Amino acid sequence: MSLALIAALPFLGALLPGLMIRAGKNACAMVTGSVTALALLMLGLNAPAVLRGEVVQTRIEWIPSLGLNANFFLDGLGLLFAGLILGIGLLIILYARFYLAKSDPMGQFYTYLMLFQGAMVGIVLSDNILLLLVFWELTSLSSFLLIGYWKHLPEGRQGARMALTVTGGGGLAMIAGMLILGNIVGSYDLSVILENKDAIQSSDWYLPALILILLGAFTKSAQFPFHFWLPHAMAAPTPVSAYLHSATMVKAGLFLMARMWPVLSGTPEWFYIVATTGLITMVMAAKIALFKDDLKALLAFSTVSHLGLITMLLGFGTPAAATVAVFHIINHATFKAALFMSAGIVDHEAHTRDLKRLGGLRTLMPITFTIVTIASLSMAGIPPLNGFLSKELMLESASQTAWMANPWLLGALATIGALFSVAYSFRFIAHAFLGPVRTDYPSKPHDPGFGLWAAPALLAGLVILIGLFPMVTAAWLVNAAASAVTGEVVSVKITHWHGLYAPALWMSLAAVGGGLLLMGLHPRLMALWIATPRPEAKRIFDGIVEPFAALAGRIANTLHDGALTRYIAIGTLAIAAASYYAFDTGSHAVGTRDLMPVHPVPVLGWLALVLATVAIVIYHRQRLLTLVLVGIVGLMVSVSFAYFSAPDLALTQISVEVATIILMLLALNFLPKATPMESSPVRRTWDGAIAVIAGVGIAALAYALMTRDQAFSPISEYHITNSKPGGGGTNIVNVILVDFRGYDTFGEIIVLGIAALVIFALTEALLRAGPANDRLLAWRPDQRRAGDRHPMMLVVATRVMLPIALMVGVFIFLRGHNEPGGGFIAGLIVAIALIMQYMASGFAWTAARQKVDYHALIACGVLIAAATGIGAWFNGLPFLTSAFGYVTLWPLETFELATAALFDLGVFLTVLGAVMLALASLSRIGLRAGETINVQPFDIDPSEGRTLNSGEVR
Amino acid sequence: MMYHWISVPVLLPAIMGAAIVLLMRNDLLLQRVFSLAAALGLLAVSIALLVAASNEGPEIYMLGDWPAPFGIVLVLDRLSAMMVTLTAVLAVAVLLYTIGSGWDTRGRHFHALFQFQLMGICGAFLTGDAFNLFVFFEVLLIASYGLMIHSGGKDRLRAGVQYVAFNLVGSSLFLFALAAIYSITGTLNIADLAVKAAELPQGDAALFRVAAVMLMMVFAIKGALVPLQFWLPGTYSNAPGPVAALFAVMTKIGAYAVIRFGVIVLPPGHPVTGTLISDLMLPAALLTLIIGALGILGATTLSRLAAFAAVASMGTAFIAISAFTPASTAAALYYMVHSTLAGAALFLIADLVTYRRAHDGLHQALPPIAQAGLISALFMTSAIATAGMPPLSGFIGKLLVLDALRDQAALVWSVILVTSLITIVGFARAGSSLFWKAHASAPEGDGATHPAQALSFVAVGTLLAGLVALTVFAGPVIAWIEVTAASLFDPAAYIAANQLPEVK
Amino acid sequence: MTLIVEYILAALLVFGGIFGLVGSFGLLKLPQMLQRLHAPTKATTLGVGSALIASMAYFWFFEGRLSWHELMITLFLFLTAPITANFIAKAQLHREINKEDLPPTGVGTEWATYDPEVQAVSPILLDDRDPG
Amino acid sequence: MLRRLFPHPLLSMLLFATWILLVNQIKVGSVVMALILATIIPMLTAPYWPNRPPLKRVPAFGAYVLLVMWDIIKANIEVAKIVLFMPNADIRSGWLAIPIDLKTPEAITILAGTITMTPGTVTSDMSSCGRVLLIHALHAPDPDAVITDIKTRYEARLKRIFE
Amino acid sequence: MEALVASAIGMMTAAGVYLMLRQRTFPVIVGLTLLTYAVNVFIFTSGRLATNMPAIYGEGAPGYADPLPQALVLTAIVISFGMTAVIVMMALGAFLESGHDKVDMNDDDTPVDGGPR
Amino acid sequence: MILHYALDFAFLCFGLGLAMNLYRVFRAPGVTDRILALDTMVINVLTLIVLYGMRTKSGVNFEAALLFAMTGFVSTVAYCKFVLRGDIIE
Ligand code: NA
Ligand code: NA
Repeated sequence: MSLALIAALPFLGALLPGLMIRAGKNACAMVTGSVTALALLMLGLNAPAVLRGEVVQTRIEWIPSLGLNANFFLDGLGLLFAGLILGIGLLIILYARFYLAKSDPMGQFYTYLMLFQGAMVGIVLSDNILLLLVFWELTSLSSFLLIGYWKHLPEGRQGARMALTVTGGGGLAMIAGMLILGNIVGSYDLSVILENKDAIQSSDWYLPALILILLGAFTKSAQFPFHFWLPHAMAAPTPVSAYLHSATMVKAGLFLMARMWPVLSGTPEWFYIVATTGLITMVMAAKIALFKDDLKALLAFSTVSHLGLITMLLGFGTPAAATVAVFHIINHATFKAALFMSAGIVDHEAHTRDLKRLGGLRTLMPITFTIVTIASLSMAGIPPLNGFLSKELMLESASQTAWMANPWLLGALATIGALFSVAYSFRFIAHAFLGPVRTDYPSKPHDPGFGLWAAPALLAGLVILIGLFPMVTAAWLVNAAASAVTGEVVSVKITHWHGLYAPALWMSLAAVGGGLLLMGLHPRLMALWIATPRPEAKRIFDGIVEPFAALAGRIANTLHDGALTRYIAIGTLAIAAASYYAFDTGSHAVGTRDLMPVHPVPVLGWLALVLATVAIVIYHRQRLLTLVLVGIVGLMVSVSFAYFSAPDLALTQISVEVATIILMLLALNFLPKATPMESSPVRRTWDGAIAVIAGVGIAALAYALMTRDQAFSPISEYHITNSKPGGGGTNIVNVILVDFRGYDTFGEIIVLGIAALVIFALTEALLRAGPANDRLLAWRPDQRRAGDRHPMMLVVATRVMLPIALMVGVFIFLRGHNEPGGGFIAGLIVAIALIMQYMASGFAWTAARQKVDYHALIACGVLIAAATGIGAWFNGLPFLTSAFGYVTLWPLETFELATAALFDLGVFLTVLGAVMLALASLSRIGLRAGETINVQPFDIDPSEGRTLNSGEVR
Repeated sequence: MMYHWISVPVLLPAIMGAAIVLLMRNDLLLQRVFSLAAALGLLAVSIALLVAASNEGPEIYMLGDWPAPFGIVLVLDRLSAMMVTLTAVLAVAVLLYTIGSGWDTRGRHFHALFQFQLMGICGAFLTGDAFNLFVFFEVLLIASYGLMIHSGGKDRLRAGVQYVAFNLVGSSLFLFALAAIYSITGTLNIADLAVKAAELPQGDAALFRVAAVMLMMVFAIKGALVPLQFWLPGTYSNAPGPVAALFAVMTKIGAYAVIRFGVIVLPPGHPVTGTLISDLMLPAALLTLIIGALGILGATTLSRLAAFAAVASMGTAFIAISAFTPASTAAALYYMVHSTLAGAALFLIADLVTYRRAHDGLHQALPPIAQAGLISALFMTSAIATAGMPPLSGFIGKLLVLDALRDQAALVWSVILVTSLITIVGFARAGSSLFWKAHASAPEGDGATHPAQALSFVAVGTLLAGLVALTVFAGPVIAWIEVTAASLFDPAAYIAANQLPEVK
Repeated sequence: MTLIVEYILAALLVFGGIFGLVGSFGLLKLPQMLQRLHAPTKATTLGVGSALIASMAYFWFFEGRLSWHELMITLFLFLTAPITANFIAKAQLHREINKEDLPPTGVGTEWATYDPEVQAVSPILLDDRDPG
Repeated sequence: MLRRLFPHPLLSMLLFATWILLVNQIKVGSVVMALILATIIPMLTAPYWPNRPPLKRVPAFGAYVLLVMWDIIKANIEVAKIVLFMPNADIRSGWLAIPIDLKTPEAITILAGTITMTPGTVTSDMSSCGRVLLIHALHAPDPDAVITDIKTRYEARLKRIFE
Repeated sequence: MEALVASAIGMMTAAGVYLMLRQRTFPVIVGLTLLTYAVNVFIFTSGRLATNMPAIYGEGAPGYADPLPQALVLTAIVISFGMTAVIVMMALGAFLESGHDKVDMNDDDTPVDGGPR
Repeated sequence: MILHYALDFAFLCFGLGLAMNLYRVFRAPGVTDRILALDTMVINVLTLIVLYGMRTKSGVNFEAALLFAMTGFVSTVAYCKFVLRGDIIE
C-alpha cells in the first residue's frame, strides 16, 4: 500500500495549493512542501529494506483483463530516482516560493508542479509497464502546463506545444513498444519482464520493440535528433527548468533505459543505437552550449550533453559503465539543479540572463558566485568535486570500449565532449561573474534573500560532500541502484586517484587544458560560430508542423466543404461498388420463377410512368411543370398498386401524392419558379453516369429478386392464416398494420406527428425577427396574380362536396379492418377534403370558423394509440395486444368492436392533425408575406351586384 | 423478470412527448420539469433493465402477444440494456445543460422533440425486428432533424437540409436492403434471420451478400464511416451545442447496429457472407480515423474540431468492430461508451466557450472569456479523454483496441498511434490558442455579461465524472463488457429467447 | 333476358368507350386551348358515366350484388367537371389571353380574373396568432 | 332548434343517400349510421355554408336535373360531331358575355355548371359584380341564339326554383 | 411483366439520383420523391407480383398476394411523406434565411472558420 | 361473349385515350394544356380501373377509383390556383 500512497500523495497534494493560496503564499508553499516531505519520508521508511537488497512491492488490481494493474515496486534504482524527484522537488518548492512574482498565480503553479511530481514518482515506482506509460504521458501533459505557465509569452506557448508534441509522440511510440514487449513476455509486469531477457532478445519483435521504446526514451531525454525541444522549454519559469529540465523529467528517459537495461541491453543493436546516439548528443550539445549567451540556454544544452553522456554509458552495456551512469545521474542532478537555480537568481536580480550583458557579479553577488563556482567546476569535472569523479569513470570506460572495432574513437570523442564542457563551465563563471563590475545591468543586482539561495547552496554543499567522501555519501546509493540496473550485486570503488597509467587521467588533463584554450579563443570562435549558418530547431519544427497542420486542414475542410452533391455522388458510387463487389464474390443462380404475362394496358401505364420520369429529368428546371409530371408518376404508381392487388396501397399512395404535391406547391410559391442551368455538360454527364449506375443496379437487383422464389416460406403466411381468427379483420394488410405490426404503425404516426411539430417550430423560428422575417415582410409575388381569389363556383360546389368527402372518410375509416381503407387513408381523405375547403375560401377564413387545436389532435392521436396498446397490460398481456368481439345491439344487426379500431382512431387523428398543422404553418408564412384574411367565403356578391371583401390592401 | 418494463424506455418518452405537446406546450417551466423527470425515470428504468439483463439471459417482449418471427419483439440483452442506459445518462446530462444554458428558450418544442428523440433511440436499441429498426431509425432521425435546426438560422438551416437529404438517401438504402432481405429469406425478425441466413441455398448467396452490404452501409452512414461520413462535420458543427452532444450517441447507434447484425446475423466465417463485412470495414475504419484526426488538427472552429473528433472516435470504434472477435468487440463497446460521454462533454464545452466568446473561430484572437480557468480545465480534461491520453478512459479504450488487434499490429497500431499524436497536437493548438493566446491578446474580459449557468457546469461535470468512473472502475466495467461481448458471439441464447417455431 | 341485358351493357360500354376516346382525341385535334377544354369536360364525362353505369348494371345482373360506388363516382365527376373547366379556363385567361380580346361585361365592371380589386382583403392583420 | 339540427335538410338527405350508396346495403344498422352521420356532418360543416338557399320548388328542381341530363347527352353528341368531323378551319369558336338575373350564388353556380356541361359552351369567368358570365362557345355561328337559349331554357327555370 | 416493373424502378431510381445531384434544393427534393416511389415499388415487389389476389379474405379467392410487403410499403409511404414535408419546409426556410436555394454550402457566404455566434 | 368484346373495345378506347393524354402532356403549348391533359388522364385511368373490376369481377378497387376522382379534382384545382394566384390556400 505504502508505495501506491507515495505515488498518490503528490496527486492528492495537487488539490491543496488551489485552496491554500487563499491562506497566502507561504501557507500554500508550506502545505505543498509538507506533502512532498511526507512522501519523501515514506520513501525513506522503505529505504533500509531496499538497501538490504530487498524489493518492496505493492499490487492493486485495476484492469486485470488488460494486464494493466496498479502494481508498484521499489528497488535501488527506484529509490535513487524517487529520492531525487522528491528531494529536489522539495528544494524547488522552496525556491519557487521566492522566485515567483506577485502577479503569478502561485496556486496554479504548485498544482501543476505536484501533478508532475506525482507522474514522475509514478514512473519510477511502476511495476507495470502500462501503468508506467500512464505516468509517462502524464509527465508530458503536466510539463505542457508548466512550460506554458506564463500564458502571455508566445515562446512559452510554442515551447510547451513543441515539448508535448515531441515527448508525447515518443510516448505513443513507446506504447507500441511496451505492448510488443508485453506480448512477447505474456505479462505487462516489469518484475516479470525483467526475468525474460532471452525470450525478448530472441524474438523477431525485439528490434521493433527496442526502437519504439528508445524513441520514447530519447525524445524524453532530448537525445539527438530530438534534442531541439529542450532549449525551447526554457521559456518556462526557472524553477520548472531546474526541476524538469535538469533534475527529473529529462532523466525519465535515462531511467527507462536503465530500467530496461537488464533485458534490452547487451546486444549490438542496443550498443550501436544507444551508445552512438549518446555520444553524438554529448559532443554536439556541449559544442552548442559553448556558444549560447543565454544562461539557461547554455545550461539547457549542457544538460542535453550530460544526458548524452549518461546514455552513452548505458549504451556500452557493461555493468561497470552502467554503474558510472548511475553515479553521474546523481552528480549531474546536484550541480545542474544548483546552476539552474543560480541562473534563475541572476535573472531574478539582474533582470537578464544574457552573458553579453552580465559580468562582474562576483563582488555584487558573492554568495551566488560561490555556489555557481562550485557547481560549474563540478560540471567541468575539476577535482575533487563529484563531477570529476563520475567524469573520470566515464572516460575510463569510454577508453576501454571499441566502436566498430575502433579502440580509440570513443575515448577521443568523449574527451572532446569533456573538453567542451570544461570550456562552457568556465565561460559561465568568467563571463557572468568575473571581470569589472558594469554599470548597465537592467537592474542593480545583489544577493537575494536566504529563501532563494538556500536550495542551490544546499545542492552545492552536496556537490562538495560527494566529491570529497564519495564512498560515504554516495557509494551505498550507487551500489543499490546499480545492482538494480545490472541485476548483479555491485559494489563500486570510487577514488580520486586511479594511478598515472590510467588513461582517464590524461584524457581529463587534455580536456581541462583544451577547455582553457577554447575559453581563450572564445571571442574568435564565437565570431566564426555566428558566421556559420546552422539549422534552427524551431524553424525546422514549425516548418514541419505548420505546413502539416495546414495540409491537414486543407484536406479535411476541402473534403467536408459542404458540397452535398459531391457527398451524395461519392456515397452512391461507394454503395454501388461495394454491392457489386459483394455480388461478384458470391455465387448466384438465375431465378426460375415463371414470369407474369404482359397485357397492353399495363404496358401503356409503364410507358406513361417511364416517359413522365424522363420528362421530369428533361424539364426539371421548370418547377411547376415538374410537379405536374410528378403527379403523373404518382398516379401511375398508385394505379399499378391497384393492378397488382394492393388496393390499400393504391388508396394511400394517391392521397399521399396529392398531399405532397399541394405541400410542394405551397412552398414553391415562395421559392424561385425555375432552376437556373448551373452545372457544366461534363458535370451533367458525370452525374448522369452515376444515376445510370444506380438505376441499372437497382433494376437488376429488383429483377433478380422478383424472378426467384423465397428461400423459405415467408412469415406472412402466418399473417394470412391468423388475420381473421387472431386479428379479427379480413383485410390482412390492415390487420398487419394495426395488430401484427401495430408497433411499426405506432412509430410511424409518431414520425408524422414529429414532422408536424418540426414544421411548426421551424415556422416559429422563421417568423422571428431576422432575415427570413424581413424577406417575408418585403415579399412581392414574383408572378402576376389574377383577381377573384375565391371563385364562387368552387365555394358553392365545396359546400356540397365537403360533407360528401367527409362521409367517404368516415366510411373508409370504419371499413378499414375488413376492406381496403383504415385510419391513415381516412385521415388523409378528410385532410384533402379540408384542403379543398381551404382552396375555396382560404385557410384563415376556414380555420377561423372551426377552432381546432391541431397540436392537441396530434397528441391525442398518439396518446389514444398508446393507451389502446397499454390497455392490454391490465389483462397481463403485452403492449398492443388487440381484443375484439361481436356485439348485438337491438335493433342493429351484430357488429364487431375491436381495440384495433381505437388504435386506428389514434392513427386517424394524428394524420389529420399533422397535415393540418403543416398547412397552418405554411398559411402563417403566407400571412406574414402579406396575404390577407377574407371576411366572406367568396369575393363576389351577385345579390348586391358588387365585389365583397374589398378593403385596403396591406 | 422485467416483462412490461422492457417496453417502458420507448413508451415513457413517447407518452411524455405527447403529453408535453398536449398539456404544457406553452409553459416552459412545466416542460423542463416533466422532461427532466421523464429522463430521470428513463435512467432508473434502464438501470433496472441493466441489472436484470446482467443477471438473466436475453429476454423478449412479444408486442401484441404475437410470437416471433411473425410479430415484432423487443429483445432485452446486456448490449441493448447497456446502450439504453448510456442514452439515459447522456439524456439527463444534456437536458441539464439545455436548461442551464437556456437553449430550450431559443425555439419551440425542444423538450417534446427531445423526448421523441429518446423514444427513437431506445426503440432502435431494444427492437428485435429489422424493419422495426428502420421505423425507429426514422423516429430518431426526424426528431433529430427538428433538434438540429432548433432556433433556426441561415447556416443551421442549410446544413439541416443537407443532413436530412443525406439521411433520406440512407433511409432509402435501408428500405432497399430490408426489401431484398425479405425477398430472399421471407423474414424480418433478427434472430430468425440469423437462423435462416445460415441455411441459405448457394444460389441465393450473391444476392444476400448484396443485401447484407447495403444494410451495413446504412449503418455506416449513421456511424459516419468513410466514405459515408461527409454529412457529420457540417451537421454537428451547426447543430446547437446540447443537440450535438446528444448526437454523440446517434453515431453509436450505427455502430450498435453493425455489431448486432454483424455478430448475430453475419458472424465471421458465415457460410454466405464469410469475412465480406470485415474485409470492407477495416480499411474504411482506418481512413475514418485518419480523416477525423486530420480534421482535428486542421479544424478552424471549435465545433468543427469536436465534430471531427466524433468522426475519429467512430473510426477507432469501427476498427475494433471490424475484427469481429469477442475481445475486439469488447474493446469497441468500452470505447463507444467512453467516446459517447467524452464527445458529448466536448460539444457542451465547445458551446460554453462559443457562447462566451461570441465567435466560433479558433484562430481569432479574442479577449479571455468569463470563467476561463474552470472552462479551460474542463476542456483540458475532455481533450485528454478524447485524444486518448492517460489517465482517462480514452487511453484505456485505445489500449484495449490495440491489444485486441495485435494480429494486424503493424498497420492498425501505427495508424492509431500516429493519429493519436495528430489529435494531441490538434487539441494542444486549439487549447493554447483558445485559453492562452487570449491572455496575450487582451485584458481580462468581465464575466458579468455572462451568467454562471451552474446547471450547465453540473451537466459537463456529470459527463466528465462518468469518464472518471469509467476509468477508475475500468476493471469491473471491462469484465462486464467482456461477458457481454462473449454472449454476443454465442447467439444461441439470443435466438432461443425469441422462441422461434421449428423451420419447416 | 340476360342476353338483352348483355347487349344493353355492351352498347353502353361501346358508347362510353367512343365518347371517352372522343374526349381525349379532341384534346389532340382541336387547335385552340379553350376549344380543347370542351372535349374532356363533356365527352369524357359522359363516356366515363356510361362505362360506370355499365359496370354497375353488370354487377347487379351477373354478380348479384348492386354496387352503388360507380354511381357515386359518376355524380362526383359531374359535380366537379364544371369547376375544373372553370378553373382551367380562368388559368388560361390569366396566362395567355388579354382582356382586350374578350367582350366587355357590358355592366362597366371587369371580368373577375382581370380585376385586381377582387381580392379578399380584411383590414385586420391577424398574422401573429397561433392557429396550431 | 330544428334549424340548428338540420342546417341544410337537402344536404342531410343527400348525405343519407350517399351513406347508403357507400355501404351498399339497406340494413337497420347502416340506416341508423346514415341518420347519425347525415345529422352530424352538416352540423360540422354548417359554418362554411352560412346562408340557407331558398329552394322553393323541389320537384321542379328534379325536372331541371332530368332536362340537363338529356341536354348533356345531346351536347356530347354535338361536340363529338364537331371534334370528329368538322375541319378545324370551320369551327366558329367565340366568347359570349351573358348577363344574368339570378342572385343566389347556388343558383348561379348551377347555371354556370349547366352551361359548361351542355352544348359546346364552357363557363370561363364572371364579371366582378357577379351579374355577367363569360362563356366560351366551341362552335357558335349565332351567339345570340345561344344566349337566349341559355336564358330561357335554364336561367328562367332556375329563377323559378330559387327566387 | 417483372422486367417492366424492374425497369420502371430503375428509371425512377436513376432519375431520382440524377436530380439529387442538382444544385438547388427543389430538384433535390423532387429527386428524393422519385427515389421514394422507386423504393416503395421495390419493397412491394419483394412479395412478388400478383394480379387479382388482394390480401382480403373472400370465399373462393384464388390466393392472396403477400400482404406483408404491402404493409411495409404503407409504413414507408407514410414515413417518407413526413420526411418530405419536413425537408420541403426546411428548404423553404433555408431559402428565406439565405435568399437563395443552393444546396451546396461550399460557397462564399458560409465561412468554414466560423463566425460571430 | 359479346360483353367480353365490348369490354375489350372499351379497354382499347380508354387506353388509346390515355396514350393521347400522355402525348398532350409532353407536346403542349402551355402548362394549362398539361393540367387539362393530366385531369383527363386521371379520369381515363379511373375508368380503366372500373373496367378492370368488371373483367376480374371484383369491386375491390372501386374506392380507389372514387379516390382518384376526388384527388384528381383537388390537384387540378390546386395546379390552376397556383397558376392564378401562386398561393393556393393562403
Ligand atoms: Na389500411
Ligand atoms: Na403502417
